[in-house]
Amino acid sequence: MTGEIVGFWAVAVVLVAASLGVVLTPNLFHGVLWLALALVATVVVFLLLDAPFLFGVQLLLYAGGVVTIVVFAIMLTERLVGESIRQASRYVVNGAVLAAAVLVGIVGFLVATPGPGGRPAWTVDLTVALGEALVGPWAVVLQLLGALLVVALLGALYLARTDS
Amino acid sequence: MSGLGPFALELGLGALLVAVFVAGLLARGDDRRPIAWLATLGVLALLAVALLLEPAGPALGGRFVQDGLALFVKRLFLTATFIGLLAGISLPERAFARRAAEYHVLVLASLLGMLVLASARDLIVLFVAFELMSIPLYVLAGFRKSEGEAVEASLKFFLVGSVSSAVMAYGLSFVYGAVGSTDLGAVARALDGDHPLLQLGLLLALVGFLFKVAAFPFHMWVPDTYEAGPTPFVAWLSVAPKAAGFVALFRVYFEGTGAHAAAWVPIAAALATVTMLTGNLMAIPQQNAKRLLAYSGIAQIGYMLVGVAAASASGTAMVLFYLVAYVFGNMGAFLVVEALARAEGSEAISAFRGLAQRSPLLALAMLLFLLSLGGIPFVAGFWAKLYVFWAAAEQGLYWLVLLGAILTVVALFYYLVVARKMYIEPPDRPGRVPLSPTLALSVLLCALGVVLLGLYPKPVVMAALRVAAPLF
Amino acid sequence: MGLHAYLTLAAVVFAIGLFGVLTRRNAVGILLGIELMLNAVNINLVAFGRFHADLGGALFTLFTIAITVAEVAVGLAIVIVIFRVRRTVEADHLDLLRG
Amino acid sequence: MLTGSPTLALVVLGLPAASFLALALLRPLRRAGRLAGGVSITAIGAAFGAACLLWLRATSRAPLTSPSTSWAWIPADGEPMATVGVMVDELSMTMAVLVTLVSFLVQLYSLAYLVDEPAPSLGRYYAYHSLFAFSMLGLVLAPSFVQMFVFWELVGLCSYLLIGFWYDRPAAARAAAKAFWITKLGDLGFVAGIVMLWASAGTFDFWTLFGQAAGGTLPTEGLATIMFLIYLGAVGKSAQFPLHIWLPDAMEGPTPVSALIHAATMVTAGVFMVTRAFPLFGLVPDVLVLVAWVGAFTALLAASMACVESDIKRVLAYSTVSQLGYMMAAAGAGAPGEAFAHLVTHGVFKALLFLGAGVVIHLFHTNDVFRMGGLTGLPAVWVPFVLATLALAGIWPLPGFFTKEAILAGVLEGGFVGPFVLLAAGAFLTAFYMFRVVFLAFFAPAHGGHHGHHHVPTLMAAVCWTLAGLTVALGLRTALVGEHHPAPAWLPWLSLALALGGVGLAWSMYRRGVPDPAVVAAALRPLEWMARRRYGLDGLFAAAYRWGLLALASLVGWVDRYVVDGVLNVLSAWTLQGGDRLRRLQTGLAQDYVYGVALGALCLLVLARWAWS
Amino acid sequence: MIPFPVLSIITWAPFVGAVLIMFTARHRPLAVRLIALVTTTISTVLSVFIYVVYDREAAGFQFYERVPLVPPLGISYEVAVDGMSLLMVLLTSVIIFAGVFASWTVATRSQEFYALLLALVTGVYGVFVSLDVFVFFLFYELAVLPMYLLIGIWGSSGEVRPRGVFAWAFRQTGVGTKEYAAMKLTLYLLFGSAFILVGMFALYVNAGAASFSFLDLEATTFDPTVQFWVFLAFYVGFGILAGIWPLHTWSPDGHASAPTAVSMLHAGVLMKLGAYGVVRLGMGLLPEGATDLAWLVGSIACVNVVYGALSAMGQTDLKYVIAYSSVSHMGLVMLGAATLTEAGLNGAVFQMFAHGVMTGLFFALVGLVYEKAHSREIFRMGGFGRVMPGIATAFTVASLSSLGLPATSGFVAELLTFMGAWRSAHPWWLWPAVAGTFLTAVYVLRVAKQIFWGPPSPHFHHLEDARGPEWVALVLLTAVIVVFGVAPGLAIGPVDTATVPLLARIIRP
Repeated sequence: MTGEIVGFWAVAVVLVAASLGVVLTPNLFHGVLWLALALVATVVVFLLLDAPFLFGVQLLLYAGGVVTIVVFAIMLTERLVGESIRQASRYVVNGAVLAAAVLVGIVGFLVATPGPGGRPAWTVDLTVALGEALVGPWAVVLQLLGALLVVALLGALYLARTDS
Repeated sequence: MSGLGPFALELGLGALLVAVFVAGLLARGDDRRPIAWLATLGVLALLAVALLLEPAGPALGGRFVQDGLALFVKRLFLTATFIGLLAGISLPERAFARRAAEYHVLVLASLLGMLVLASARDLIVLFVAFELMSIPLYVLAGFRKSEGEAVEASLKFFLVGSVSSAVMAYGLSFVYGAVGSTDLGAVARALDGDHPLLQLGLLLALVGFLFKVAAFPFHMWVPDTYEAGPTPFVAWLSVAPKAAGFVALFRVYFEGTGAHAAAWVPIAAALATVTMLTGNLMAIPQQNAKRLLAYSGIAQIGYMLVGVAAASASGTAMVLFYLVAYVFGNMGAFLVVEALARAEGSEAISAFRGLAQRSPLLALAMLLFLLSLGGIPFVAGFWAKLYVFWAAAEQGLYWLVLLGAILTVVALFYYLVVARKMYIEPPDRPGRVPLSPTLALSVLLCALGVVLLGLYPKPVVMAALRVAAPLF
Repeated sequence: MGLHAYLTLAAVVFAIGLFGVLTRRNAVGILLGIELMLNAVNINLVAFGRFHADLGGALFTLFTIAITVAEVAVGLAIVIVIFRVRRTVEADHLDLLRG
Repeated sequence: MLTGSPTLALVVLGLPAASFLALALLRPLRRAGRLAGGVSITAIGAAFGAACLLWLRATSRAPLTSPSTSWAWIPADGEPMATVGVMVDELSMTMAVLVTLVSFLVQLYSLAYLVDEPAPSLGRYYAYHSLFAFSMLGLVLAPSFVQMFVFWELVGLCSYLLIGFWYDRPAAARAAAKAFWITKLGDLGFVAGIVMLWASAGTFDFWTLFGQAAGGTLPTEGLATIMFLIYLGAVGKSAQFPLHIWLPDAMEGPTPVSALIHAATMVTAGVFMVTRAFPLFGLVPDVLVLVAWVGAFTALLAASMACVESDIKRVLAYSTVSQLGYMMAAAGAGAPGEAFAHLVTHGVFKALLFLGAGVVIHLFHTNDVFRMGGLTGLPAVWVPFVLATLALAGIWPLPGFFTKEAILAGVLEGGFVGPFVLLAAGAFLTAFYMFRVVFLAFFAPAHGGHHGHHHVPTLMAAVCWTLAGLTVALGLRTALVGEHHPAPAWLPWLSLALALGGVGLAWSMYRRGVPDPAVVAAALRPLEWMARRRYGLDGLFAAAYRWGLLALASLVGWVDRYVVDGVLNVLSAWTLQGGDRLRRLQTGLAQDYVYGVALGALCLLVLARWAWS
Repeated sequence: MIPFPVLSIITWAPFVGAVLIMFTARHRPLAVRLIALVTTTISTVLSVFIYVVYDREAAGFQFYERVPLVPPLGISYEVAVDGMSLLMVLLTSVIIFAGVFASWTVATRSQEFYALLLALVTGVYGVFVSLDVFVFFLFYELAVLPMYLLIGIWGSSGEVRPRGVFAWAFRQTGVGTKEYAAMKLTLYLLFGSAFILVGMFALYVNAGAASFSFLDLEATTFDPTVQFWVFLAFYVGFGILAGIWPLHTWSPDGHASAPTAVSMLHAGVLMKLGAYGVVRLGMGLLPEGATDLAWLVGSIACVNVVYGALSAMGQTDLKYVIAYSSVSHMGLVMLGAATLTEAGLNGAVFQMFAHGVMTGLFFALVGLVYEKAHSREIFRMGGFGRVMPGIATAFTVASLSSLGLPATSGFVAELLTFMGAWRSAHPWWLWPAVAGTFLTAVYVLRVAKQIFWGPPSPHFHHLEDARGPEWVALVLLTAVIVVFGVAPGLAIGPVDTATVPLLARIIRP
């Protein structure tokens, strides 16, 4: 138990710090790196929550895929504009106040809820169960997701390519 | 294959999607309009099928239902899509001719999302369908990608949409967490206890729906997107996804909740109030016809929210009827704007000057649409407004009805401004407004819908009442 | 650690993401904020799934991750095209449409 | 046959009505002019005959149990709310005869007097006359207050139309409207009064009301107010102070009209009404006191104004006002019979005076007495006029003497010493101003060169002579067989002395120049100044109209346009501006839109917290 | 009783005419007029017919027709007339019949003009004959909306200078133009209909009978609170149309800007819809509400009478004078109704008729004068009596009716109203009412004097009197004013059969 607590706090600190880095750093490129860190931290959270399969998915898709795409995008736009993209923030105080208010609002609901007693034991292997579910009852939904990804790709391609 | 019965429409649409996609891969040359015809006629065929279909039992372990409600709105989606696609066939720009496949794949994919959304009884299905519906729309809004306005609109739409779906997903996560199941039936049952997390989740999830239907203050993407998007697409965008948003809202918030639905009355009433108010007020100073219609559309959503605020079977039914009326009235109005824009090269309201003397029938059609949107007797919109007010009055929300009815007057102000341009002011130039046959046909369909529903709303009202009744 | 700890952590990340969306000028920066918000969703889902010992959470997370990727792809495509047309990705500069 | 009386009365009423309808609806007939006149004259002549017949038949019989016959007019669930019909009693029959007679003569006279009028216009004139005859007869035969009011207003209308007969003269147009407005002012009281009376007594019907009054069942609460309001109607119509100001201006109409309407008949309607309703007025002595005082005051006031007037018709108009004052004073003093008698005789000789004046005006084409004169050689012109003047001045044995003396006696008998003194002074002035006119207009030296044709149309002369004969006949009849009002023995002598004194003074001043009128005027400077300006009353009314009513109207109009409607426009403008302001929310910046989403979400949370707690 | 649906024919004949005109008579102006004439003649003849045939002994609603429209919601097309609506139908017929003639000379887009006019008339008839409250509402809207285009296209603009502290608002809204007037009128009336709608729903929901039928609702006794609020809603909603102060400002602008026939119909009939609604629905369905709020209705009516008359006096634009006179006279109508007495209510209904015809005549005349002299400025005109004696005569008759001269219908109405006022719970209402008649006398005769009397100006020598078809309108309306003034029993007989039962419900112990 104590290991988990220590792990949680460590990951929590890293995650929050990395998240803050994402939104505060003036350099966009650094921001992406901070995001990668945050995603990795999240992955660790998944581990703490006994979800190793998601650990993998997240690591590959997010930390790998997403970050790569973003970096590409940044480089593409930088190449076009011919200078490194730096970004500033607007209305930081307003944003902070509003974000904090939303946080308070959410936490307000949270504290009103009694938490569950503890973690129930897993009776199945999550990875296997997920696999079975995805090819079983959730196959249709998975198809749908496939359609979504294809269409998103098609749309992204249509937009990103230059028509002669 | 009896197990696939409930999915007939989705499967058909999937096949059509694949066909269009493949046709796009095979097509060569600059004019690929046959693909557009393929998609349009395919949708028409699906509509015919949909009209013949009977409600079927649940599938996927209850995660997917093809009940009366689903069928009702699917017919509506298909009708709207057919009209929208029909009107879009004759879009003059090269992009639409050459990229017909992309355009139609995106539209059909979004339509697929709507169809599934209408049947979703599971949080995950709901979310996936919701995103499937939304993501193509971002691209479509910027389909004229060489135009600064279009891509700007696309970006705004995307950013606001993504944030909203993030909030929605966040909310759905709480819903799931509070219930321990993604099944909406379980969600409804869980309402029996006092559960702040569930409340939180439902509230945050509401943001996504409200974004989709464009209620204040989640509406802000609407005017910009409408103004810059291709008009036939905007016409469709202004109705179909909104209808989908409403039906999903009913599924989540009303279906099976019984007396708990009443909890949403104050919130829906407040939203209805601000949405009607701001939509109508902001429409007044508009000079661009599409922007005007965008704000008026927001106001229309406000009226539908009045029906939602009734939180009753009749309220739900009346919103459904409202949606039907809205599809014809709003699409029709947009399509007339499109016709004028093609002829005059302007989407400003001033382009309507003297239309009654140039093209009396087109002007009459526009007048009918405006009157329908304004809620004037003998066109569809009147019954729509009346019925939602009725439903609200049944629940004792007289103040809301009064407010709504008074704001109708404000709405009529800007509708009449357009009517004035058409009927009272002299034309700037002589001659009929040229109209391509497909566009004319789609306008005609809308006009017919508005008039027939206005004269004889009974079948649709009865159907709406019938399909809404099991929700409560 | 109890469920609430994870939920609170997710809420903080969500709020930070929202803050980023509200304050970053660069469109890509905004996108990163959205990513953070979605990340919070995932933490939530996994945590709930674990504490309910239910498969749904993980399943939901899976779909969310995939959808996020699709969104990011489309979003970045839009950023690229807008950069091409308007020579900027500063969201502050994009106000042709207003009023 | 008693049952015949209503029928005959209806014939009297119906003939002019038929004539009016014919003239109003048959355009060619109306535009034929003299033919239209013929139709009208025939009808009124026949009506006169019928009225005489009615009078002869009815007076030879015993009093009726209920002289009125009526039919429902405004139906209601139970009893009709208002009825129409005829009431045939001595009062109404006498009036009917007088009205038809004078109407007949005046219409005949007009045929000659308006000889220069274009035919269509003449047709219109006779249409109005027929309408007037019908209305006046309807008024006198009315069995109920409502019917009386109906015809009361209709005669007012005829008066309006006939004053404004030459409508393209601005003065006529002004005078017509003024007459209508001022009399309407009194009629407001009348209508309010009868409505209130109806509300308390449940009927408009005279006979029923009289029955209630006699039986003591009439609710007396508020009756004084009611009768006062009804009396206001008479104040307007019979030109009592302070609403008398319209009558002199009414002289803008053709002279025969003045003779008929503004001297003999219509203006006496007020007196007639008070007489008719005397059983009710009798119940409210307070109001009667007021009636008497106002009447007496009016009599003297008008007489004083007549003394300084130089327009012959206006002198006669003031004299009418003055005489109406006498009648009202008598009625107020509790002697309605005397008032009515004076009404009848006055009707005859005042008509004659006007018609005689019409002859003079016809000769001189002017109304100014100072530009007339030199008519000594035309007895056909001056004899009837002087006869009538003597009658008006109250010289024995002409009818004016008797009826005026009866009035004075009645007033004195009622214990109204104050009014008596006023009336007595008025009697002196009456003789004075009338003979002032006679001496100036007829016997003054002729003004050089301004002699029109000295030919008096036969018809006009004939009518004048007829009336003169009638005047004398009436006087002689009263002198020989009439019942004399019991009065102190000194009263006839006083009356006669006053009259002769007035005549003498006029003779001395205007024939002999002793004292010189200018010197007298200078001596009585303030009084003369006031009288010439009509004691400022016209000015007061004009000011009230212009600076009171019209200014208020402009103010209200302004308020409506710029405040009441202004508020609406401000609301509209605010709505428009609100749209414009709200529109600025739509900054065009994507992140502001996200702010919208975030704020919206936050508000949802707060709202839910609030709504669900 | 009558083998054919006479009320439906009356109601829909003009609509059929409108459709025929739109689809057959394009660019054939004479055909347009003939179709309009024929269809309105059908309605008029049948209105006279039912007026004669109506069984006064039996009273109540007659010529009943019913077709269910939406049975589950209790909506049906249900029409019938009682004594009150009978008179109103007759009024509508008279006015539209005259209106068709009065607008014979409309030259621009005459086909659309007549079509809209006829559609509007159907709405008016429909309101008067409907027994179903919902259908009543539908017809009401139908009667209001064509106004926008009718005024906007064929109307005339006046001149209003922005002044006072609110001048900026006047500039912003464009006060004075016909577009402004059209918009104001339409929106204001629809604003009123919002209240009616709410009231209607409240009745429906509270009756619990799932029926909009007047007869069913009448049989329901509503809770006093409901009665109070619904009556208030009806009063405000219908009252706007009836021109109650201070919600009347649409009426002067609207009437002044509208073309002749539209002003006639609007001031003559449409404003009556408002009063009719208050009496029929407000008092008929909500007796206690009516009793509770009678003080308000009557007191505001008094303001209307005096304020309207003074405003009329303060105008320099001929059309505005007449328009404000309507405000004043509608005050008398409402006052009569508010007295809740037999005399007053009969007076109110009769006043609706009398004022309708009278103001119809007024607007017909004003239209003619405007058309000929091209001026609405009273003080720039003068001496027209010489060149247009017919118009002058008719104007005089209208004026006299307006000031309540006996032998015109205006008098009977006013007298009854006075009688009712003094017998009501608030006798003081008599005084403003009486004062109003005097003020009316002042302003109408002042106008008549200024325009028709006085020396003829050389400017206007070329003007002509009314011609051909215009005479029909003038003669008909004048005749109706006089005939009903001389024989008021013609109208009050049937009306009384309707008002007495109505009052019996209100004054139930």
